[in-house]
Amino acid sequence: MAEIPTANFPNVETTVLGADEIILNMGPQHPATHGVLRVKLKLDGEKVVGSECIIGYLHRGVEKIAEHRSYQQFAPYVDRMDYVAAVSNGLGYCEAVEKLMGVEAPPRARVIRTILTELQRIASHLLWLGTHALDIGALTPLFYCLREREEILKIFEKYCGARLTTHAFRIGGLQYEAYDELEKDVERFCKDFEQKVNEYEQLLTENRIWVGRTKGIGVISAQDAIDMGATGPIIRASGVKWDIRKAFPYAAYDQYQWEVPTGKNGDTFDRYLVRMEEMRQSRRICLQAIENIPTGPIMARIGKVLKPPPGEVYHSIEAPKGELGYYIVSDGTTQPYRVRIRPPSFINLEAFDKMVRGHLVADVVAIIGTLDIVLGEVDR
Amino acid sequence: MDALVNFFRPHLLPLVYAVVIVALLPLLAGYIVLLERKIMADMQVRLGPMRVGPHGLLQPIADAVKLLIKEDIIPEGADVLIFWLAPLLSVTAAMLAMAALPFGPAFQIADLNIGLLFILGISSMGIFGIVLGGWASNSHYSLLGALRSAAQLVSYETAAGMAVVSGLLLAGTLSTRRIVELQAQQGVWYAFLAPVGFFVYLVASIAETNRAPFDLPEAESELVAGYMTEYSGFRWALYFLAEYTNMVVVGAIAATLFLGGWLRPFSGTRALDFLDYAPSLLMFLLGGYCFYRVPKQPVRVQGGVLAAVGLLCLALAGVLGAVLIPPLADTKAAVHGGFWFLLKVFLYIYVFMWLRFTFPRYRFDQLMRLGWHFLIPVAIVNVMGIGVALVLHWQWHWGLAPALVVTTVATLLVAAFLARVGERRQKPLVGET
Amino acid sequence: MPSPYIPIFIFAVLAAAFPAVTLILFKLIRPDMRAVGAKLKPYECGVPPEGGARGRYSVRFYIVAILFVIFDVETIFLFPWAVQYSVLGLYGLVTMFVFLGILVIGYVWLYNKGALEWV
Amino acid sequence: MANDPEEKQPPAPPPGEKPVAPAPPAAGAPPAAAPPKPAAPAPPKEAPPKPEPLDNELVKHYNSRFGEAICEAWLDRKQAILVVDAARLREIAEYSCDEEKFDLLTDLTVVDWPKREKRFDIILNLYSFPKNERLRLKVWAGENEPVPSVSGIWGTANWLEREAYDMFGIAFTGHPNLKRILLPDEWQGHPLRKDYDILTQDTAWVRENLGIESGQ
Repeated sequence: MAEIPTANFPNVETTVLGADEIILNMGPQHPATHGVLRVKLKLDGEKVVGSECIIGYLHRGVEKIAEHRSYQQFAPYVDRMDYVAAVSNGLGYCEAVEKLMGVEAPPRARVIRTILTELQRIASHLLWLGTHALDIGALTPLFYCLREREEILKIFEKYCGARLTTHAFRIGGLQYEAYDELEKDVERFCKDFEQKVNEYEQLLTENRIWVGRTKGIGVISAQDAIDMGATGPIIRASGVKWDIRKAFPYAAYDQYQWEVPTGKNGDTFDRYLVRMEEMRQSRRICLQAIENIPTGPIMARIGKVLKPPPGEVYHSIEAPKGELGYYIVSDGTTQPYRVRIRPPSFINLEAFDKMVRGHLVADVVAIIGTLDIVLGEVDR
Repeated sequence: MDALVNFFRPHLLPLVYAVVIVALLPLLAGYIVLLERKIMADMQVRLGPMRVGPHGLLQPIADAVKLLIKEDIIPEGADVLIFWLAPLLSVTAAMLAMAALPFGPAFQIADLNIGLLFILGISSMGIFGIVLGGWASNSHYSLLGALRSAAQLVSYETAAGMAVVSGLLLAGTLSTRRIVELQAQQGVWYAFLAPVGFFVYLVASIAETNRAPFDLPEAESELVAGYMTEYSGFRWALYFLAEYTNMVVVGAIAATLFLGGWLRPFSGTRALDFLDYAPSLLMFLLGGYCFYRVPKQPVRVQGGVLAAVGLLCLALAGVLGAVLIPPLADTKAAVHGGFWFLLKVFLYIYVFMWLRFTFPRYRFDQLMRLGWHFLIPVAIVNVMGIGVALVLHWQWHWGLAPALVVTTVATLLVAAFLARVGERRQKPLVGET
Repeated sequence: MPSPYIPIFIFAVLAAAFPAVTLILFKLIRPDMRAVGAKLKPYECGVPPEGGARGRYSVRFYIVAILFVIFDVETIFLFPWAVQYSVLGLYGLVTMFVFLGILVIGYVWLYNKGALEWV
Repeated sequence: MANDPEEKQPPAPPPGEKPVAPAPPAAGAPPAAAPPKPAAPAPPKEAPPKPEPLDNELVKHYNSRFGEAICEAWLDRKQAILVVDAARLREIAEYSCDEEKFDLLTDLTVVDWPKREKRFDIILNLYSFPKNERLRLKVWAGENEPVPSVSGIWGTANWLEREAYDMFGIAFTGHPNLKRILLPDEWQGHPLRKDYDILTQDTAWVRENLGIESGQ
């Protein structure tokens, strides 16, 4: 039947008894591809013998847009990349520009940034957990996760008026002072959240079907993960204890006590456990941070017109999905000469083919889910 | 003419039943869907349908109207005739299986002497509708869904058949009515005599009706909608109708064979006869609740609808209560039998829903492994075990209960052994490629 | 005693007629729209499918089908045995043990062959 | 948000005022005295931070091993930058990965300086797990000048190079599957180049695909 150039599918094996191979397009309009990812699968029966990711359906040319906007003007655009973790994107961009200009946000701003970013990490992981569980067929966790995520979004809304694409931070610090009950809200959320995470784990962690569906699925070894440039929970689940918050501390992370959870097997189950533990650790950071928010200004002294001196800088943060890096080149004008965004989802997705080979169609969705990609970020 | 009338006269009652079933079944299926959505919403901390009618009570009707007048698309390259016929086949097979089910001591279209065999045979015809529909659609997703469905259904059909045999051993007849009557005589439901058989049947029936966690033929996160992908409008509704009818059928089989059919719980115990008031009381409370909610409805029309529902409940309560009065006691068995039977079927379906909202989905190979490596051997061993127990009972005059306990324990040991072996033999997926 | 199959036959006709009649009836009632263009394309997530959907597929499906025939026919053989079991008694038990024993031997062989493995 | 008024309309791409880069070396030319950017005559109010030339152990290793091929090394905002010869990029990358343990290719990207003789900077951001250190390798490449692919060394580079090819039209030699990744295969031009005119493209696309005149 279908003639497909085998160049797309290197190392294709011959199939059992010469059954026809089916070329199945999963996506861009598919319930489980988290947006507009298109995966072209080559199937023998239900077994995947080859895969190819086709992306770009959501490409908006963010990097090109950046070259035509001033530094401040571009800041809201980054919220639209990983739109479920807008706060983290904004933090990365603001800090990168700050680094480029050689200024530093005041301590108060840094602590508030830390709190909001960690809340965002929890929110992002919650959405991941809900959709991942839904992909695997568990309907209910999604609603529980969205319930808790709603609390976080309410905090964002109270802080800056927006829920999703928040544009919470400004270059040099914060636009808005923390509202009066921020600490109380965060504390209440954190207090409740402990038990909520346990609740999710109760639903899933020891569920035989869940374990059967995730253990040994999409295994990627530490070596391969490094080779494929995977970052974030994916590389940690493979056993590499690496977190930019520890390796190159930014914001206020160096002030708090917390652990970097790691896995052993690098399979879907370990990635699940790592992310669950990360939520707990984020909660821990939030609790420590609200203990003592320094007083003082929230904005560094920078001019209204930003003209960073010529040069270049690479700055990255630990976004919920992995290393989110900004490489900004300035030519001394008010507009960045080049903004390169290193999207964690894009590079993590590259490991997909390696993970999926030999698995069944059902595992494809489990693996897409466990990669935790956001197509807004993959395609930019 | 007279001859014709004479010919049909003895079949008048069954004919009425047939018309009632055909007319009410779509409605029933619609309300099971509503019930499912409400239960799902309740488990997921939300409200579910609330707009169409009070508490969404008219939602199924709105859905039906919408589906009926929806645009009907037959995709390019589809085999039109088969595409047309497949859902009909599914629905007809599912409905036909109802013919031999006793919904109460009186309400049964035909009491066949091969009742159960007939039901099993007819209901597995539904698979043709699914496979043909998936194949005729000319879509990869449909094809995969159809193939999965075929493989899954045939695998679990065997286990379900074996589980049914374990019940049959105890009953010694295939007539559905006799089976219930025997349970009444023996004073015990077969679920307690053959618990392993009941369990196997429960699992296999979930798989046979394509319900989560075995809903792989239509797993929306993998195959979009499986064999139904290309179906829209009323044809799609027919598949849905077939699925829900099948749920009722397997629930009814389970109720008949294992849960005492139309019998009240503890029907043999005089001391618990006050349970006869329970149906009436239940409906009365339901009606009362409806009236309690009437003033809280935001729109007057909705209040009216809710009041009507309340009245319906009260009327049912009246009927269920009236038959307890001595002059009408003859009809008590028929009316209450229907109530208890439907209640058991609904509880059985409720378990399906409960599992669906709690568990993730199996992967296809895991599903097949569970079927072939676990359920089928356990079912075979269970049949043997019950055979041995009965012989012990008849030939060596053991008590039935101790004999069954011994063999059930033995069966469970075998099951544990099989589970162990299966786990050890489970090879990692990747690596062998 | 009239045959119980007459009502079943009538019911079958009704059950088949109901969806068919509804289908045809509402075809007449609903607004007549002819789907055109991309609406008629088989669903493949928004991209044109590659290759027809009716090729040969994996042999495992046939294996399952064959196994089903064996095991299900076996089950059907058990039905009359189960119904008559109280009459057959010990004799029935022994014969059926022989019968199921052969089945189990075949099953174990299949199990070890890996024929029951899906992947 | 504070916005300077002069920013109203996106001006033409700024390369106009870019200094003509001190003609970077053609294969193995002596290291230029000044790195390309910081010598900007642009109107900087503060003194532009002079890039500090970098001369640590690491650079010594590289220098001793590759000599001429290491064109320049400097620090910018405390970040180490190493400019290397395109022809020997593969070799140097291999060395970085295996010997110097820069085992993670964080990012691979390109910056376009159209006024320069060799208009593209290909930038490889490396990270070393054992050293917890970052290093930026930079390669200068002219238009149509092939650059060796590093996808055999870091698996990540596969998609990143495809993206670079997609956006800048850099032909990486030895890449297993060099085709567009984000844009459709039939796309014309390479959008992130500074001279890429979006309006022409847009007008043409609208005319062709929608059959109307674009209102842009």
